Amino acid sequence: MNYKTLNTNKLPEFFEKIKKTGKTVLAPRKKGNKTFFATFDSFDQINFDYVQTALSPKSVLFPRVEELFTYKNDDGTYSVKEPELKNEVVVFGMRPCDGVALDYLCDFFLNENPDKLLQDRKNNTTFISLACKSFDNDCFCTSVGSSPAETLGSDLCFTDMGNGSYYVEVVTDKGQKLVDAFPDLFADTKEINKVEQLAQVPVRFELKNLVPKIPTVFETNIWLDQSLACIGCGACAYVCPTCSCFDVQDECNPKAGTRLRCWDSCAFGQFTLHASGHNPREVQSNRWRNRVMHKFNYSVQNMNTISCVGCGRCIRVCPAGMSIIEHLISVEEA
Amino acid sequence: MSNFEPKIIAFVCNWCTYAGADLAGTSRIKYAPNVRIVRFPCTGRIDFMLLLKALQTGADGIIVSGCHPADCHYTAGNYHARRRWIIFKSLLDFVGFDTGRITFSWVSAAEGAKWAQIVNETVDKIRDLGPYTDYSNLNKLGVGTITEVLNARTA
Amino acid sequence: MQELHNKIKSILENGSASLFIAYQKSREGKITPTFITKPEQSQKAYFGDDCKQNLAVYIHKQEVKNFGKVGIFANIYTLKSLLQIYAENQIRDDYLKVVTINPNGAIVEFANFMEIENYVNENKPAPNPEDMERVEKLSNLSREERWDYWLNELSTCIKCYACRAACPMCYCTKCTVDCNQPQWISTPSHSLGNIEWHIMRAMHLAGRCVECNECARVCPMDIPLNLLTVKLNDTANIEFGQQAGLKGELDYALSTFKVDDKENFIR
Amino acid sequence: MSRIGVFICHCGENIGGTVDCEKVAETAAKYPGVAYSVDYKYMCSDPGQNMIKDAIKEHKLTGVVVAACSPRMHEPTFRKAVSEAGINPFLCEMANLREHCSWVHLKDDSTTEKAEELVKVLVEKVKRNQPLEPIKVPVTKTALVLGGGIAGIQAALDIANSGHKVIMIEKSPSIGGHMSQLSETFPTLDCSQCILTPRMVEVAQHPNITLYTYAELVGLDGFIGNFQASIKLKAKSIDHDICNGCGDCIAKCPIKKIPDEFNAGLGTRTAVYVPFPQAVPNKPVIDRENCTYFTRDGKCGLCAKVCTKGAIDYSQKDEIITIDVGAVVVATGFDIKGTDFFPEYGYGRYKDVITGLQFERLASASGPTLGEIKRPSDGKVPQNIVFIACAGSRDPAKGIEYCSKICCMYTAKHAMLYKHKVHQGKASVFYMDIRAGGKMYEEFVRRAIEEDDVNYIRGRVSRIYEKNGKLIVKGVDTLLDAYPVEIEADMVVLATAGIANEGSEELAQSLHISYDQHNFFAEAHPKLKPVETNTAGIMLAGACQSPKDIPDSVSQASGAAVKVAALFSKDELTRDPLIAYVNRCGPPTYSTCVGCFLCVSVCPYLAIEKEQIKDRNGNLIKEVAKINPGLCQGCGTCVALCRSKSIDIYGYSHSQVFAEVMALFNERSLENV
Repeated sequence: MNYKTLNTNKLPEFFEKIKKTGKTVLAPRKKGNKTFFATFDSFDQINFDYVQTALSPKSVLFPRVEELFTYKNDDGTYSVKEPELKNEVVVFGMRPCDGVALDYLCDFFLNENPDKLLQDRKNNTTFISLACKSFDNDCFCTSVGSSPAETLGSDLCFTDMGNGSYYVEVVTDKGQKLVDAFPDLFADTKEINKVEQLAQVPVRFELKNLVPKIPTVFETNIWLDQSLACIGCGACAYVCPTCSCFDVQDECNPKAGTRLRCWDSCAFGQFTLHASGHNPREVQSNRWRNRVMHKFNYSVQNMNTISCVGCGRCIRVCPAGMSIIEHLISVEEA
Repeated sequence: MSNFEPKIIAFVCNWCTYAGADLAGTSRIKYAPNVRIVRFPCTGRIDFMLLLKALQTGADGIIVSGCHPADCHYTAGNYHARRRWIIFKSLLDFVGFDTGRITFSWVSAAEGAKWAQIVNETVDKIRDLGPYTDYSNLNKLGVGTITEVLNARTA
Repeated sequence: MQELHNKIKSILENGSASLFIAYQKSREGKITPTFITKPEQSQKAYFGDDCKQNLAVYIHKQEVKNFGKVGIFANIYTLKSLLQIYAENQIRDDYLKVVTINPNGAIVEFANFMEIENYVNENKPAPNPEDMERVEKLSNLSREERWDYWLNELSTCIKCYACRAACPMCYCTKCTVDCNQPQWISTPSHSLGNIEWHIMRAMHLAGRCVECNECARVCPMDIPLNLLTVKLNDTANIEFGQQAGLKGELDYALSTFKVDDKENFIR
Repeated sequence: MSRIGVFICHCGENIGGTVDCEKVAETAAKYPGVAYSVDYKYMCSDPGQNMIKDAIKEHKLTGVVVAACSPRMHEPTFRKAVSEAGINPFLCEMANLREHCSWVHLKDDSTTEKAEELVKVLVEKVKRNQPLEPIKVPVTKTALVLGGGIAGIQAALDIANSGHKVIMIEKSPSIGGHMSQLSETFPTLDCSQCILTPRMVEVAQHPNITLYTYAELVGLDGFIGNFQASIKLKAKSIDHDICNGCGDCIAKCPIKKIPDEFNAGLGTRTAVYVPFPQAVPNKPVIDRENCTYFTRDGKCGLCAKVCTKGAIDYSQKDEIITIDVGAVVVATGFDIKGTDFFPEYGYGRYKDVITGLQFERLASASGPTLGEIKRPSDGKVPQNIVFIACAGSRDPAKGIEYCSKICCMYTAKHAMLYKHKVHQGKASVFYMDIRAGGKMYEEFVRRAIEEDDVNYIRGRVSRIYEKNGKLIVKGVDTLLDAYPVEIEADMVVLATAGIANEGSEELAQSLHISYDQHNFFAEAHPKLKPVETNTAGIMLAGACQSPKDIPDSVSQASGAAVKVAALFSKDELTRDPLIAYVNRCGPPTYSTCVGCFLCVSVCPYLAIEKEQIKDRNGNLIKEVAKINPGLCQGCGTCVALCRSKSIDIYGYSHSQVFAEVMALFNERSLENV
């Protein structure tokens, strides 16, 4: 890994120069009390005061709605067109946990049968993480094997060293390319211990105890107890950086149509509802169990990793105040 | 814009306005050809979602027309419809739709001339207003984009 | 609080409910719903002005119904919701035990919905002045500005349907948005799909919304969705003199009419 | 996959002169799902229809769009044609190219373009049409006639004479109604009872008529052809099967001071009574509200002691019976405003200010004065009598803005009867206008004025007050420039307004029929359906719809009877199947209806019922809406109201109307996808 520094007051110039190369830069911007990744016209629109963005950068690779293809019918002759994704993007300011999530997401979509759209987007996007200096009650990255110092899944990782400069870890070739494009902005440096600059997120549960425990409580009432409060909205899944379920929708009229891929959520009553009317996950507690099992058991079985990165978004948005941390602790203690 | 010909969809009830439009025909009253009639049993049957769908497919103007109060073939469908339109119009106004493009009218089976007049006036009005693309353009926005739209033109 | 705990305890003990839904407060001060099934857990219950969630939504939940008779601690908006959904035939009188704390801090246990109706009408909450002001402010903008405002607000909607899930009045077996023959609402969360959804949601709540503002509170994207329903409630009240959540008998502006309803917009 | 046939009619030059029909047919051929498209000079001609039939067979069409004139013109023609070719008639739709296009636009590309789009819309609709069968409903061939006045009697006799069973119910102890109270009838002055009583007897003796007097309707369920009427038979306290009508009980009854309804309060009756000598049935009932046996705990019992037949039965109870009927004739009649309604005329305090109906009793040979005109206060024959027309009627300030219709005529009759009986007496009539439209009516009024010397004064009476034993009637004569008129009268007769019966609102609600702002029952159409109500199978006759004289009541009753007879002429009713329905599906959902029942109150026909879905053990799974196909008329208001789209309607289904709208204009939206 290479290490660089960037003067903090050079950041605007960095973005301007990237934009000049024709790339789109997405950075955290405030809308109301929430922070979103968005394009910006001037540097002062960027918000640096956030623990976590409302939505993860998942939507850059896996948008909440995307076109798979369109077709036209010209008096009986059908023609199909697939989207071409050429737009190059730089995402700045994601948290290290989101990088871990992107790594998982790419593993999910690109192993075995790679998803072309996601592959194209990944190739065209450079992710710059900004290591956390603060955290809140809902952050639990350190409980799920990650930390604010994590660089996995980021192309570049920036750490504000508190001395007017960013410590830049160049994690991937893509990151290297971006740094190399602006040699006058970045200075070489050696590996620095950044940990004391970062948020100290407490560990809330022992993952190594939890993971083997989870399948043993499958048939217990614990899921009902935990999920009675769940009102069945899809917020947790939609803000989750690793949730990858989707639904395919066709929008068409007699003359033309488009096939769309949209996010889906395991909390919805229609999730896995069969055409017959039967649903193997008939009630909310079944769906909740599936959610937790997926994150901490099925993905371990199928992909050899848990699929929760401790970003805490699901806890922050839950209308009923459900906390995955508390629920996992209760499983651990069960 | 000078060549702009408005596309008008008319949601009409079978018993009064549809018959009124028939009467305009048998009376050979000429009116603008921009209107397309879709027949319903009663104004009470007209789902507000259909008005949105019409705007989505590219209608520049909409006419909703049924029996005069007390004339409803089903006694009260038009009264229920009237309440629905009051609420719906209030919502569309609040969200910023151009509700001036929606004409609500009562046209009886005897009012062929009124039907022709409603159509002509609506077409003239929409011709002045120009194409309505606020809503139909939404088809395009958002799909395949990678960012959240943040116009920041907020109130 | 002790009085509340005793009340819940006695309700669970005397069998008038096998589940009691109330609020609890965590050590960090977070308010969440709690589902009490054992008398000895009654001291978990908490009540304060910070208890905002509308617990009436749980009445529709199958797993709650499975408990049979249910007790619920209701704030004033929950009471209004319960009354409204009772009028809409969604609750059986004898399956629900409702408890509230009146403005003097005394526990009130309702014997039936008639009593809830009387209580709600005596303690009717005033419209939220802040919301009314925002509605007013938006109404005074130009049409184009309003359109831009809502387009911008709704642009972040991810269609998680938290607004629907949190609303006690959204209890349909199958939501229109889930109808696909025909596909009334574009389900993707693109601009069209979002605006269609929110227009439909507001229309379906016009004259039924009790203004608990749950939709706005739960929105993970902080979209002020309640303004849409507040506006339509206002319209229903001004035009038809109807307000939701005040009667145990159905009173719904759109299922009735007056011969002399407004007609100045009709040609 | 749909195989739609499109048939473009030129209608000679009517369509072809303005629309390029050939081009429309060519364009339509390219629409998805169109298997065959052709244009022809006259589609409705035999060769045109054969063309459609042949194409259905040859191209195996699954649906047909005929683009021609208005469907109101030829839809039945083409639906019949397609059904003759073997496909369901409801798989044929018409695009209106004539009334809605060629006749109203100029010959132009835009007109042809419109024609193409109209066809396209209907193609998209017909692709989603479903084969439908007309609804058949069995008919119970028994009619229920509510009310035994002249209208009810006429309707019952007409229906019974056409061979159908009739149940007649009458709330009072005898049939006859107001007509039995009248003295003589205008304009012929024949005796009311003389012409009425034979009809009353005929009703009682008719083998097809079952008469229930002293009975009231308590509820009506069901729908046309299949109503269930719940009828309360009030306890008569006398077993009419045993009673021979001797009248001994009446003679012995000690309670004799009850104001007599039949005599409009001018006479008295006993607690056990027959309303009038010619009553049908002519057997007494005991008025429990006034009989001391009932009001004072079994005291008296004289009637039981004197009854040699042992017919008195104090233990009788009200009984509710349920009868299946196929049609209902509502003939419940009307009421009149009392004199106590008029502050300016003394609020009913002056005994000699009476109503027209009371005057009828005074003038009637069977009345309390045996036909002599004697005033109620002292029994003297009034020498100066004043009649006031429009007492209450045509007075928007008092809320009775309508004309009671019969008063002009009966006031003329009253004045005339008075003059015939009191030759030297003076009769004056205050009137607003004289409305004497009707055969021989105007002549009748002129006779009163000219031959019988009745003093008609055009003007209103402002006040009546008593002075020295006289009733001072103060009014104006507007024909004499509003000259004040003051008459010292001995008696004043108010032609009080005819009004709806007390309780008519409740009755209308239990019948599910409409009523107007004055609580008179509403006809389905003021001109073309004057005897039907908007609830199929329920007809109106007589003054319950609006005040009417005898000939009008009788005509309407016969009209209602014909409607009933026509309904009963078939064993089954067939109706258009374009009605709404609530969806049903398999478990665990059973129906997407969530049972909020908001739809119930929007239905003008009360066609929406609650249905309980139960498991095999009878446990309730859910309660959902159900639309009664016999009642639904297909307006679709519930369809548009239902939030979850759980209600749909045949012929205008969600998928049909949605596809129609989406088929229009989508060129622009194409650019966007």
